[in-house]
Amino acid sequence: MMHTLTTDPTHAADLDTVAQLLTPTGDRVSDPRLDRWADELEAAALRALYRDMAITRRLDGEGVALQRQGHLGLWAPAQGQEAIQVASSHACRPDDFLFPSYRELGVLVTRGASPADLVLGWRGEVHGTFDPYALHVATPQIIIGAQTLHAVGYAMGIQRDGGDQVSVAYFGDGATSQGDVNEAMVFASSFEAPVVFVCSNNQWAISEPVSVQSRFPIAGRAPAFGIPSLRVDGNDAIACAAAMRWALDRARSGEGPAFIEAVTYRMGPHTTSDDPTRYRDAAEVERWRGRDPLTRLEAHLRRSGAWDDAFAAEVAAAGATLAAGMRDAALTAQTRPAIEVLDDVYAEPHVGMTRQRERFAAYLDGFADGEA
Amino acid sequence: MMHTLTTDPTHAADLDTVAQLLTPTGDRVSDPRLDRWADELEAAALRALYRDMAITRRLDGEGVALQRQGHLGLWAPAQGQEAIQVASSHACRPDDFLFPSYRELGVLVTRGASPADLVLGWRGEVHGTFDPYALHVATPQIIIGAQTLHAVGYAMGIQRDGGDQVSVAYFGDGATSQGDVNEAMVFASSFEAPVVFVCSNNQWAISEPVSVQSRFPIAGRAPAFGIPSLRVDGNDAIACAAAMRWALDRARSGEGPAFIEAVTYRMGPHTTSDDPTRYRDAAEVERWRGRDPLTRLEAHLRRSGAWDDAFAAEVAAAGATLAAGMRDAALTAQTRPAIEVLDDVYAEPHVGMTRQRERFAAYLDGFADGEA
Amino acid sequence: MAGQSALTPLTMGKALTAGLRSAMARDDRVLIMGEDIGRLGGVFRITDGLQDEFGAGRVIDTPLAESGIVGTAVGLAYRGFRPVVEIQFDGFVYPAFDQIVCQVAKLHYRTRGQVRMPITIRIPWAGGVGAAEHHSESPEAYFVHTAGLRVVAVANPHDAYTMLQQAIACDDPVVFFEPKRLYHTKGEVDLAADIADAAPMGLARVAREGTDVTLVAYGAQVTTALDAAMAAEDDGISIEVIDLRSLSPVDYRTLSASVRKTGRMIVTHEAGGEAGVGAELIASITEQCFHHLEAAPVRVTGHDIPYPPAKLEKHHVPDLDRILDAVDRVLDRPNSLSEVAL
Amino acid sequence: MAGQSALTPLTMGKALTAGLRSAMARDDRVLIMGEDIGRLGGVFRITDGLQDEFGAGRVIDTPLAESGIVGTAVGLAYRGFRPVVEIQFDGFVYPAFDQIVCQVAKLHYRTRGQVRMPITIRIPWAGGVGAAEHHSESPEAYFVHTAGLRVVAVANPHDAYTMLQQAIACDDPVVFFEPKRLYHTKGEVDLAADIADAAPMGLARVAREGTDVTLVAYGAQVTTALDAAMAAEDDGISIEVIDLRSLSPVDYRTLSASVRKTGRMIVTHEAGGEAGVGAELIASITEQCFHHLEAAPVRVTGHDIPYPPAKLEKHHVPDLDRILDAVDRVLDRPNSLSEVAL
Ligand SMILES: Cc1ncc(C[n+]2csc(CCOP(=O)(O)OP(=O)(O)O)c2C)c(N)n1
Ligand SMILES: Cc1ncc(C[n+]2csc(CCOP(=O)(O)OP(=O)(O)O)c2C)c(N)n1
Ligand SMILES: [Mg+2]
Ligand SMILES: [Mg+2]
Repeated sequence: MMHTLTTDPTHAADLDTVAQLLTPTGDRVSDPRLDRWADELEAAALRALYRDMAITRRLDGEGVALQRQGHLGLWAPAQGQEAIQVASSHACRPDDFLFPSYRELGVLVTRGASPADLVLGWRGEVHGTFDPYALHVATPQIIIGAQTLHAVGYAMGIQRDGGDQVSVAYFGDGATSQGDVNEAMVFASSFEAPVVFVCSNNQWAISEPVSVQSRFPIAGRAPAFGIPSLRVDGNDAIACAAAMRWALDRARSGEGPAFIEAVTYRMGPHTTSDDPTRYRDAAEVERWRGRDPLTRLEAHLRRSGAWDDAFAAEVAAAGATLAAGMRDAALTAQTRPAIEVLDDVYAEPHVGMTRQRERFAAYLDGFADGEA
Repeated sequence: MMHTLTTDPTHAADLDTVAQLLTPTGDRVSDPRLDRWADELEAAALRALYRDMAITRRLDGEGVALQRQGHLGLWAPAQGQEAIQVASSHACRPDDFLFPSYRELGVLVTRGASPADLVLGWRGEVHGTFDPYALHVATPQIIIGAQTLHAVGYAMGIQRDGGDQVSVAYFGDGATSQGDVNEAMVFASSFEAPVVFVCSNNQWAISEPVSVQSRFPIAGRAPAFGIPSLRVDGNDAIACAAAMRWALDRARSGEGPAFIEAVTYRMGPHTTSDDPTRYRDAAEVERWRGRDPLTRLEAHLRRSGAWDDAFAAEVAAAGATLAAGMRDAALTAQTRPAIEVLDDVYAEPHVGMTRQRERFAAYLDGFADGEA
Repeated sequence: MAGQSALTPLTMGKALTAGLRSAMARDDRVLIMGEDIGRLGGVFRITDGLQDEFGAGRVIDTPLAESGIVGTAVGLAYRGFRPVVEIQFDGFVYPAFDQIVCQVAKLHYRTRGQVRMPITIRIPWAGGVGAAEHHSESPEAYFVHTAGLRVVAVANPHDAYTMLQQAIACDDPVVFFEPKRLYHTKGEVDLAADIADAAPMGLARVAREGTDVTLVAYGAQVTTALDAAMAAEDDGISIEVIDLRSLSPVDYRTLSASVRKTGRMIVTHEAGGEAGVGAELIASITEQCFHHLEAAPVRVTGHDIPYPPAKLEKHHVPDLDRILDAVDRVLDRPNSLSEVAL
Repeated sequence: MAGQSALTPLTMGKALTAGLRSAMARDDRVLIMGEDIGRLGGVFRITDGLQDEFGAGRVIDTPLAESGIVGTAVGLAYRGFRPVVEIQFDGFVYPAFDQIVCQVAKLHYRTRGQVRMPITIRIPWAGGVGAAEHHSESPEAYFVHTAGLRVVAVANPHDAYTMLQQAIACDDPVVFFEPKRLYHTKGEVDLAADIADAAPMGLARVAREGTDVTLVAYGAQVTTALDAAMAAEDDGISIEVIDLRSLSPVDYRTLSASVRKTGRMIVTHEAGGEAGVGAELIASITEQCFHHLEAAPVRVTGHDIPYPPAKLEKHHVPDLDRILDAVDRVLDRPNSLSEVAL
């Protein structure tokens, strides 16, 4: 039997092939496969989605500003990707365990990370901020794709515990080229692990367009490993929520892994160190601005009567408070004393660390003010 | 758009889903997609195929015997896999460059490796025997999957040279789980490199059935990366030849990579160190014996009048001569002098190697007979 | 667990199996994963019978992908399991290098102790068994150089049994090297030993006392070192042999006590010398014992070459003669380098 | 290429760009591959403009997969190309470790010289720039310990320009470390220099002559070492600073000549000390110069910890004060360890 291309060989960025429940102008449309997962979403749920998306947008702007003002070393903007980040994590249960990359601000916001948690890492005070077991979120991963295997392993652990949680792996379009991400799909499929893969295809891996990684839709990768997938409009919060509910339900009920490709766009630079004018057109960015996930959901909420000024004001106030918290956390951060650079390398006593600590302490003692 | 499984979710070992041109009893059947690539195969070509397959079988037996008798350290039997190995390499041009694994004896035989080339590595005299540039065959690879990236890189080189050669990557079913093999498909697709992937799915990776690596047909993997694939009866030499001609033609004419899954069976142990009775049924082996690639092609040759006793005798004689050559090469092998352990680490003069050589030579000098 | 000792003669392979069994019986969060470890019991049969005993949920045949194995073990550890990973051969650990170095080793530091990685990575290790390329590697220095990992190497069945259990019980990741060359070597194992009472895996062991030269070895080289010490004794030279056991952290207290006594030090290992474990031991001991040293410490290691073909490996793995030549060097007796400029 | 020298002040970054350009112009088998190196010119802009100049066929933006990049480079080398691979940051080289250690390093040995691997692996390297996790790693010891590779580290723009070309012209694989911390530092570069006349990349360089202590450094630590030497001069201490340049093989002739003169040796690097390059240098020099040593050689290195968060890195990367403290130690003057048991 001849196998030919199994997904339409259209470029992965072609928006026409994505599942959508909200048009760019906020009209609610139908998708036979997704409707069932969206119909139960009440106005309250949609408002909650909007709220966290708007807060994410606000805090993202604060992060960029803090970096530009020299209070953070770096920031990786999430702007444009709020729908998939927030909607997917909203769909999870609190005891589902999420494995984000560095860009999933909306996931951290949804999970209730504190303002300090959002800045102290980017400021360079610590590598990881929050306690993963408190938020049920792993420390955001910088090594591209590595966390997808962690999510699969965690899901294998859920199986062994007889739990009904799901683990979620977040990653980008660029990550799909990494061996690890493919191995993660192999393991997930082989063990039918309760894991959901959420690929935010934001069209770019730093300066490389998604076409360098894949000349065909990324969602087509997963079925090859035996994992059903869904290509969804990543700027459509309702579609993202529905897709995630479909995926979680499958995984939670023992049907194994699922894969979501959220077609979205990175509106900002890769990080604050990046200069996207070197490699992409302003026109492309403008085109995507017309598909903004917040505007779209707001239009829908207005149209369906779920929007009022009090709500808008409350969201803005909540965002402002948290943003102020970020600023405060960044500006009042206390860098840990020098000796703590040696803390936490090992969980148990370690003769090598003891020796180093003794020596370094003696060295530090030599400085009158205790600072090397 | 919902993507569901794109290949029939039957177990990869299910023979019914493979393309076939010869039935297990040697009847020539039709396959609309493959016929075109098989029709040009003359009797002479089929006899040549059979010849190398039979020689491969004979030499494989010799290798096992030599190992059992203590003349080789190890041997990885190819028995059962002669059709795909020989037919695929026969379809290549001499200047196509092949990247085999450790098990592709039939490829080496086709490419004219000398009897010594076939045994001195397994005897532990050298790592690599033949000159890759003489045979246009890379040194067989032991690190599972690593060679697939080499094949893709070589193909990228062909493109840059404006050449019309093709490179070929050989690997097993187990290898498909490795990150490298998946990255190789990503790169091949991204650069539309003239490379053919030949996966010999022999149902086992040592003791692990293919279902551990993949719960669905392996041929379904490639299309997800944008690479057309074909699932072929790997014990059917004509179908293997036709599939390879299809793939090579595509690649050579600039249409990019292609992927062949040859469904076959490893009749022997993984290597002479392995004991397959610990993990598989004798009945399974017997079932596959009924699909033997040599018997099948012989039946076809007989039926089509392309077989005669003189041919049979000539093939047997050629096999015997080469087998004797292997035996002779193994038994008369001269282990290189101790100092040569230091040869060829670097291509250019290296002060560290010079120092080591001087010291080791002085050390060896201390032994009256020159041997440490 | 405590009780009277019950010495049983076991091969190192069987001692490892017993160690795994006892760790799994003691703690149901321990699970084993790797290639061919289930039905087959591993290519070296170290996990033989364990899948029957503990089920396929705890003795897991994985897909053929080392990064996948270690990466999923990280996820299992996140979930509170204690995965024991088998890397089929030393030369196949490199595809997992990124997961080991960037994740396993760093997660505890990254999370300021909130996430523990009690992962044991078992590696059938090193040469001398006539194997094919990539089947005789000595990659230990890579892991010793990696902060966040502990690295141990066993040299006899009893240590194999106890140290494997200690490694599994340890809340830090441990890379556990098993010398293939000794898998079939027998020794007395105290199967009743309580691992809490056994010598901690961090301690070096004086395998033979001596006064003239300290000879440090680990893994299968301990046997070679003991042979060399016995041979030297005939020449009136008293060699103290130290089985390092823990390659990281190193028990420098035991090492420096010995070197302070003997004034002379040799390190032997199969891995190439350049930036290897021997370099570390010599640099540290030179610092700690400079004024006690009567000769420059010397390394007797594999050459700085890729592991050679099987028929040449005897010229690579340091043997008794090469060690004795080094003994002559540190004692300033005629030796192969007497006439060679260093 | 020869001609009169034309000293031009360039940053190290621009010198590397010039070196790449000149290697590509000289040999059309040279090509560059990596992530974001085309249109963007690399995250450090080292390949800026090269894709415009040499085309996308020779300056290749690859998919995001380091094993894939190095593995395809191996195939290109098989075909007779000279790939120059850019690893985006030091911490991202590990996914390619298997291809580097088992393929790039071993293919020449495996094929008995029939296949050459003239691959240059450029690594923007080490810390001190306030970067995020995985962006400040010093993995050089892993490669130094790997036979079959050559390893160099540059410390100034002129060396960056010439040594990069030498590395590319070399028929062996070269891991080429570029200290990020110096990318923007300017120095005189002789753009007319014939690389055949330039100091071979295998030689160490006496960066500053001195008589009391030999201080060995490489990469950005050379600058710190020179600062320390200048500070020590005020104290009447004369330090000879050696820029190692080639980490493997090491130019022990230059090193031991210096230590024979000074009798004292310090090595500094950012990487942790355990089984690091400093351990190698000290073990070898102790062997070669034992009777000339007046004090134990000392390492001043990063701690044996994962690279710390940016705000703490100044307590990790050895600075002038830590070097001077070590100078006091080798001179037996009061120092931080005077009261600490070694
Ligand atoms: C193993 C590894 N290689 C390279 C990098 C450098 N890097 C950081 S982000 C990035 C692009 C990632 O693109 P994508 O996966 O699409 O995620 P996005 O940044 O678009 O969210 C690269 C190359 C890295 N962090 N890890
Ligand atoms: C990276 C790596 N891991 C593990 C091994 C050990 N090993 C050798 S062959 C093999 C099974 C390979 O199975 P498959 O790819 O199906 O090829 P086959 O042997 O069946 O031809 C394994 C696990 C290896 N050689 N390389
Ligand atoms: Mg992206
Ligand atoms: Mg197989």
